[in-house]
Amino acid sequence: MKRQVPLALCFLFGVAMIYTQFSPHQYSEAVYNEVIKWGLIISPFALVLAVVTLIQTHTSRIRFRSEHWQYSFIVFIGMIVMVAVGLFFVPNWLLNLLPENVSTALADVQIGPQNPVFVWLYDNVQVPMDATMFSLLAFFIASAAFRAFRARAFEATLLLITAMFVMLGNIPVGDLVWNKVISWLPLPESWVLLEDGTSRMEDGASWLRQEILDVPNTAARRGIILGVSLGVISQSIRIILGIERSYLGGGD
Amino acid sequence: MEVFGLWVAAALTLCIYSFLYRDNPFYRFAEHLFVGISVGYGIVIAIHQGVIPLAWEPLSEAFGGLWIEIAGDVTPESRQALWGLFRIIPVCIGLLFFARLSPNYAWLIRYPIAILIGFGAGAAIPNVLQANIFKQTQGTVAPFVTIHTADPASWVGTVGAVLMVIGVIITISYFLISVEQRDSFKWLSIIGIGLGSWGFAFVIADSITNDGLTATEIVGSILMVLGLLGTGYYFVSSVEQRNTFKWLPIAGISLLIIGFIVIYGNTIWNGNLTPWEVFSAVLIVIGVFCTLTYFFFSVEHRGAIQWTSKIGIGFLMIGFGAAFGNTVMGRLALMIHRVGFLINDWLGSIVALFG
Amino acid sequence: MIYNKTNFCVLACLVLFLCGTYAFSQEPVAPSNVVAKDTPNDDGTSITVTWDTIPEESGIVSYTILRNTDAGEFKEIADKINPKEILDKKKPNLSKYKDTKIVKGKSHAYIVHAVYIDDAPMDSEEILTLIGFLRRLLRMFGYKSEMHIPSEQTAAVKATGQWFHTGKTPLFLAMLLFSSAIVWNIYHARSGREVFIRRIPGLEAVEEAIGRATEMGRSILYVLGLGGVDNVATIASMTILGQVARRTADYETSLRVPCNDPIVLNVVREMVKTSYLDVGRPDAYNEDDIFFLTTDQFAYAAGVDGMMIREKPAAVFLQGQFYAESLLMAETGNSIGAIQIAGTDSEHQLPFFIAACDYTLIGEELYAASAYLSKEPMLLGSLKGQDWGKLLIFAAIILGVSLEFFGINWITTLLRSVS
Amino acid sequence: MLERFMNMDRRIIFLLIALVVIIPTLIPVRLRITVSEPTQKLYDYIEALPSGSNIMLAFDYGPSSLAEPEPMAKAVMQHCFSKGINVIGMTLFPSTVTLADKLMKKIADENNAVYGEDYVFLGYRPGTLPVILGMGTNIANVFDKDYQDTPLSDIPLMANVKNYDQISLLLDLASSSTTETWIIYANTKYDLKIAAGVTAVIIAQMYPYLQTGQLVGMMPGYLGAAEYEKLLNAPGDGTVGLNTASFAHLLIIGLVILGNIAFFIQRRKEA
Repeated sequence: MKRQVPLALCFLFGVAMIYTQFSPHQYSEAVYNEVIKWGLIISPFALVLAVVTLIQTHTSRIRFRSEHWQYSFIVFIGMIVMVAVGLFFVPNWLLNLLPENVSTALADVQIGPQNPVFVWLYDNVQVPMDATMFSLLAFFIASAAFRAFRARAFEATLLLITAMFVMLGNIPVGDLVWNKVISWLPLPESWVLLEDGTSRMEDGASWLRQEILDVPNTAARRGIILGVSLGVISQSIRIILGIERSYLGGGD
Repeated sequence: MEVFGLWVAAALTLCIYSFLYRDNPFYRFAEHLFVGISVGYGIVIAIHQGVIPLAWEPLSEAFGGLWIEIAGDVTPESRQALWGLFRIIPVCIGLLFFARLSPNYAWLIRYPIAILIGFGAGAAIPNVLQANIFKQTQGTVAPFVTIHTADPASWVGTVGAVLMVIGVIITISYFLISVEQRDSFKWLSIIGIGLGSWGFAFVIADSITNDGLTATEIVGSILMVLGLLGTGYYFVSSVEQRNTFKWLPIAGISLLIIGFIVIYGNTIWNGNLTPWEVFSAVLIVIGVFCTLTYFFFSVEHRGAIQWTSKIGIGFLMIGFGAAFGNTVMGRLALMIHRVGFLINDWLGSIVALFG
Repeated sequence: MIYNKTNFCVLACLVLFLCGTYAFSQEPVAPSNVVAKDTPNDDGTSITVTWDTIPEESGIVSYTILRNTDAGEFKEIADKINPKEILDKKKPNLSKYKDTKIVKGKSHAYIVHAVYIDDAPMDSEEILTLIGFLRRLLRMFGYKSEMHIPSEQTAAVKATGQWFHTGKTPLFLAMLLFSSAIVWNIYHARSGREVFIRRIPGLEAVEEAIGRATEMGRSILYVLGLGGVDNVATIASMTILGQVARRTADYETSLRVPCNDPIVLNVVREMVKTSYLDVGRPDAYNEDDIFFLTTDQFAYAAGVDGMMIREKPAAVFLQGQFYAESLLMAETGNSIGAIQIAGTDSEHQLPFFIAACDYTLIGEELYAASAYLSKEPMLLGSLKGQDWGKLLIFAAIILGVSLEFFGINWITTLLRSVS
Repeated sequence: MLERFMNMDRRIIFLLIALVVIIPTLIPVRLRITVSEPTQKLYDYIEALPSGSNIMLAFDYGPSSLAEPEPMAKAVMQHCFSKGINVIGMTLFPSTVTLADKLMKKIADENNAVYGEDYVFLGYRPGTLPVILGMGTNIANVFDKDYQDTPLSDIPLMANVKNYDQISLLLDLASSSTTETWIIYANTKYDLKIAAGVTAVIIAQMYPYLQTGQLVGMMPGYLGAAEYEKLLNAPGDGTVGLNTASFAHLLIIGLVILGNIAFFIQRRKEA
């Protein structure tokens, strides 16, 4: 019961998912859609685990007065307010009991994610913090570049030079500088100009950036993707066949 | 409310930016508030977009249908709704997550976990195989499809191609045999390489004779076959022998390339692709080959493999550099937007208030 | 004679009939070889009708399709079909129409109409004739005559669903082949034969990192990334964590693991506990050290960053699947001077780890590292199987490219048919 | 000295980055912008549309990456309103609905456009594929009502718009791979013309589609927005953003070069 049944369930659902992708028949399509819905129904419940463990972690912090335990209250406040607002609704029997003008006003308040208070919290608390956390990356990427981009070894130099060229190609200044330099250089006209009179060498910075992205970058990514995908498939096979069981955790 | 919201958002933005200086109570406040709010948001969305439409609504309809059935007024709709009763099963399985709360029955949560994992693994296999392996391999070969302008192969070419495919497969299967056993299977590699080279020769002969044989083509094809045989011989010779023949693979590969250029240089130069496009396509093939060699784990990286994987690292570094440089713009954009919010929207509103 | 629109129309119709044969300078053709078939490899909801493409030069404008149900009356189901849009991609001399609005369980027969319009140029002599003049007049008013040439009626067919998509046979075979390679290798590795794995730079640093944390009396922070428990990187990371935990249990170094996914949290607790049990130190295991932070990406990064600054761990492991938050954590870890060992298969985040961490396991190296450290036959065997897969990819690329130079495109056709 | 420069406190770099971003935001500086081909193509396409045509804007980005798509939306909508082209907005992202609605209203007010006549916002419906495919046959099947719950049949603008046939262009403002989905399903199947306005991180993915003509045009990140603004002769957020970003780029490049010079000098000293 503790090990065999989960392994069997895993096998069953895995094989069902594989088979239905090879079979266009309407019954297997129906099975496929139903399996997907099952997945969608089960996964939100996993949040139960999340919430329970979060509450446990923070109550124990408060109880043992660990460092900065006061902040745990803020976690609870944020969570409770958000849930209370988002799940707020007035049951019909209560609506019927209330005076008419109150009940119509209440019924007009949209429930769930459209609730104005919920939207306000989302717009003015969650989104700004999310966007600000994301934007911290601009600072970090600069300091990481300064520290890490030193021509210590051959590989580091390649990394550094490519990054510089791509950055120059991304801003208009890159092409401006390039075109200026080309116009200064004493190059023969037949090199610079095409037959129709346009410049062959214009906007070299953005051209170079594009070539780097298109050729060596594609090759390297492809190498990584191929290797990683083989790993993904082989692990999925191990999981379905019940060879890989680490997800069950230890114990019997 | 609008102005108040602006102030709240600005204050929280500044709280988080204060982390750049160092950890402080303002950042800690924002951090914990963020954790709480985001969990709360997750709960609300999961209930409203997952549980209610997928489980609650079909189930309540199904029970409604059941009620009608019991009352005896069967309609096609009520029959249809009864199917919703099946949703009880996933809901029950989902509820097993609550077993975590009891120390004795905590193992029950393995059921839903096993289902979710089997589901994910099953979905991954065909899709990853198709989208990542086949598509990426095809993408590497695809540019070469347009390179050829000559007529399709005759039977000579076809036989040659078959021999080449068989030869390559046999040679590869030789490499699958573990090192200790390789000596007794040496004949396999010789057959493989032999077949491959013969096939190669056939194919060249076919594609050349399509429009009559010229002297350069004969020279080129002899060079190519010699090069192939030389390189092949090096790889099947034993490790001790290899040291004396160190020059062989280099010479072999250069012969291959020279021969190739002698025959096809003209076609490629005047063909469907510009020389630059051919160069790019070849570079991608080399890059993929070398990078993938770097990810070869069951072979020691020595000799030729070491060099190949070194080039692979070079490609990886260029790729990483390009990704890094490209991301700078994206991240700066996020920051410029936040700074714009603080300066234009928030400070702007203060200025407007006083001015 | 009253000159109104009705009369004009009547006249126009008359003229049209009269000049029917004159109107079409090229001979209009009826669609030939019309065949209706159940669409292969579908769920039984469509029928495909094919016929020989009528060349553009014949002046064809569009097709109209008629259908009957269970030998009933023919009704129009589609009109004004542009002939260019329904050419078969592989064989342009075949036109193809897919009827997706069939009645389930009933049989259908089809008739295809080729539609022509009279707009052929007229020479000067023709204009002088009465009919030519009238046609000219009609055209000036925008009236164009349409002519439908029907095909023969097709045999009646019923649509059925297929249980196996034949177009996916190569994919299916490739899947079977690769699966058996993996299983065969795992079986071999389990039978006790040594499997060689090349040295992975960065893994030596694991010991060093743990040693340093012990000396300094500080903790080790292990971040598993954002992946769920079915993610390969996460599973590899958990395996590595199991090995790290054995060593921290030995040295009595505290190991802190903030989790992002509640299921991962649960599994990791079990795994670490087992590791501590295995080395005989169950007393040193503290369940609260492995805890849940939040599922939100940046809230999680904010939490981990805060922990790094406050607790100042001596070593930071960032192993698993990462998104944009990777750099937030790696840079903060760098700023507190911790030894950082990163590893991920998310290729977008690798540049940042390489820039900010001391050692980085690139892509598949992460999986190999878990096999290397744990020496588990299952992982070693499947790593070997993956290498076989790589050899096959090599073969496909080399053969595909070299055969393509000679104009033989089997490999490319095969690859394209699957992708 | 060298040593101190090379290991300088990261907070100095943070401060420099902040300054380089804040100063150009306060005092806009304008660099010359050359218009790249993909943006020019998009502009030309819209410029050639007759008055009264309809274009569709898909706001397919998450709230945390709105920095780049918003100026693009602004520039394109301004162009459309000035030419009398109607704009139909929608999104495939549930979290972007309120943002997109607000944004459209704001831009429309600036350009004196009237809701229901010059523009509408349809909102969000779950499921990416069913939405894209469903609108191909009939938009009202997917969006029976607009975001303000007005039935589509009551909106004057929508009276002449049944499906993709009446839509001259779909501009996908994207921060992930939604553009590819639009191309694969709406362009291939319904022949809907598609253009993209994407964030910097995914520009590289779009080039293959431009080459094949599956994309009519593209605005690459801030650069694209700035270029479009230049074509309209109405510098806005994109121009400011691009200029600001240029300074920050130059700062980073400069820092890296200085860091390397210091590194080489130090290594020579040690040797």
